[in-house]
Amino acid sequence: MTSHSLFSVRGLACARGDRTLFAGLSLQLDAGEAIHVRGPNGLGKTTLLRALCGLSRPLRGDVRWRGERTSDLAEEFAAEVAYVGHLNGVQGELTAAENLERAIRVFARGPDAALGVAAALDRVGLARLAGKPARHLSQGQKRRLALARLLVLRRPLWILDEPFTALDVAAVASLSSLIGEHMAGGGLALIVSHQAFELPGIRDFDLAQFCKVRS
Amino acid sequence: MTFSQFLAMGGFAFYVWSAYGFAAFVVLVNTVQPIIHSRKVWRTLRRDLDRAEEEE
Amino acid sequence: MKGGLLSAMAAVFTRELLVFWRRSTEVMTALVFFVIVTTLFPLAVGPERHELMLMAPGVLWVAALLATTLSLNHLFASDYQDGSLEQLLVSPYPLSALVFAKIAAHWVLTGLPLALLSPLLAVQMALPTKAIGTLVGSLLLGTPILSLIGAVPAALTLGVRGGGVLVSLLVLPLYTPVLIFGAEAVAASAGQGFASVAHLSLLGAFLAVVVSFAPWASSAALRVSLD
Amino acid sequence: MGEFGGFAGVSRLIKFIHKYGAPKRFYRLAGRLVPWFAGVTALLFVVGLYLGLYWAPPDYQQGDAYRIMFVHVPNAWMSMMAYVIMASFAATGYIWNVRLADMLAKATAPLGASFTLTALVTGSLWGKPMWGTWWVWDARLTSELILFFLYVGYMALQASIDDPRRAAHASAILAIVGVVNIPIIHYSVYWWHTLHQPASLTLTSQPKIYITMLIPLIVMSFAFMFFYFTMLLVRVRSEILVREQRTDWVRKLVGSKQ
Repeated sequence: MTSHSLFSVRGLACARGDRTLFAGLSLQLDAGEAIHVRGPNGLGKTTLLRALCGLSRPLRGDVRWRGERTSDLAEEFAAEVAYVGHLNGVQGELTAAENLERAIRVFARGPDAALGVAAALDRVGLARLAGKPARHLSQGQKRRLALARLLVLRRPLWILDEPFTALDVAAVASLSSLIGEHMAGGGLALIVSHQAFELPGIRDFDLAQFCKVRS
Repeated sequence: MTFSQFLAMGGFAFYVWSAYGFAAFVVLVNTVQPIIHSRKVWRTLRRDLDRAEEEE
Repeated sequence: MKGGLLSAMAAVFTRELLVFWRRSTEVMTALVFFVIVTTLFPLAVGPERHELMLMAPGVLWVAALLATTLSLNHLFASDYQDGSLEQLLVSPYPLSALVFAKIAAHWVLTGLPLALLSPLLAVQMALPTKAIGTLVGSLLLGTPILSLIGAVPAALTLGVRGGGVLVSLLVLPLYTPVLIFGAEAVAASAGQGFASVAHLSLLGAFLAVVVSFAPWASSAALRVSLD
Repeated sequence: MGEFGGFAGVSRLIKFIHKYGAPKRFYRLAGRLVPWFAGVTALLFVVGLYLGLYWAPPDYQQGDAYRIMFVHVPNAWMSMMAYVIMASFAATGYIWNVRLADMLAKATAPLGASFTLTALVTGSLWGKPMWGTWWVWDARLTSELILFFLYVGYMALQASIDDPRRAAHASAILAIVGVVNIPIIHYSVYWWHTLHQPASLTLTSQPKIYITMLIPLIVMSFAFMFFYFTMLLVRVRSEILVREQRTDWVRKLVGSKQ
């Protein structure tokens, strides 16, 4: 048996409807590493990320975390993954702080939360808006609140789909450093982003190589 | 048992024949409609194929 | 602060109530609908108490059933739009447990108020007072079934065009047993005072079946809808 | 009743699907089977109609009106059996991700709905001479009506979702929930019926079945069953072409038939 890296994918194939998007996809990720998934729109980058975190069912393929299939691990794997998709997952009626408190109580499992609510809000620059209902926040602020969720939950594997959308330049820089710290601390990250960002040590992954023209 | 007696169905002609008629109608529709649909499918597939070949 | 399944479910439950309370207009629509629909019947049929009394169990139950159907969209629709539903699917806790907490919260906000409000409308519909207790009892037992069964079509039609009407088309055939047992229970106790225990126990049995089945089915439906 | 027999029969059907699982092989197999099934269906119908309308003697109580039974009862049975088969196909497609099973479930729905509609119309046509009203809130007709709504709901959900895979799996869950509820609906309607019309003659107490009536009934039942399988294969073949249109074998097939 090849020595399994922490997060390994082999022979993954995904479809949208009856159209196979990509097949035979393999990638390896170890502690402290990050991958930037590249490729033009419509290739299936989002479908790939959703399949990896268990949100969508792949056609076939083998996704392993710590050597075990994620489909068998189910909840154990979910306790180690944090997913930020196109939608922020922020409830408009709740205030910024309440949203994070809810995230902790509903999603925290195992060791205590990495960072307190106030500290997390401060880190993403939302300290002043803690008591404001989320629906009054701007798109960029909501995005930052979604990313603050990454800080309050202790999750080794980050799967981020366009995390920088609607963020200003300063926020992009601070988020990049945040991911850097996460990697330095032994965390892993899979990122899809059309916006430029620098992150030392991040590997590029071109999805197009797995997209045959005709299934 | 003359033919007309047969048709009369002991006075229940209307009910018996409309019941059998409706059942026959449903059988007919369920036979014809899928055949028309499959011809339509063939036409659209051929049209898409021709269009695909033009693009290549 | 170690998170456990129960605290996660409690969190979903309380947050759901909090969110609905701040958007209380949606909660009220189901109740107001219940009142309006019930009030229409005396206008349509005439105020004779004898006639109203005969129809009262059926009218009250159909109105409660339609009010619940109307409010089924509140279960998942807003969480689907803002993405918090997607996060539930990635949570480390069994989805059916979290969905059960959401359905329970939905019941507290629609089914329970309907049951508590029904005596007022029973008086309006000239229902004999001896049957009002059974009415509230049957609604308390029946409306959770409506919320539980309704969660499956509500999940299946997320993001589907014409979803609202489609939910009622999918759910009403499944509601027929609840309607039969519920309305019959009230009619029995309103009539010659038959013991409506049989009807209520059947309702309870049906609730038990549905509690064990519906959370799994609606979480499977959510996974399909968000695939 | 039909449900439990249906489950045993259907599991054999599912093993059959696994053997011919690949849509391509099933497409060719179905193509060969359709003419045979059609022939048997036609033969059974002719024999059945002759036996039912001409050969069987009139009933001493209902006269010739009872002959409607030879159309009503087979359709009622088929409507129930088709739903169980549809739910089994749908469950197979959903749980083991067998695309062919999804297609078979989708192809079954309109046929099942047609059987239910025929059962309803012929039921009321039979009820009119017997009780003078077109619609009798009889237990069987009422649960048949609710079954019709379940079929309409299934088809409506299937039609309102664009992505064929999600449409198949979403309607599969609805069909599974439906098939679990059918016995509950069935018995609650019967229970409701006994509450309101304990004594009156109902459609369920049809005339005592003599051998002369049983034979046409059996023949007509098999006729409608073969009709179902024939049209199922026809429908599923075009469904296969639609859903497999991007595969090479369909392109070759379509290309060759210029």
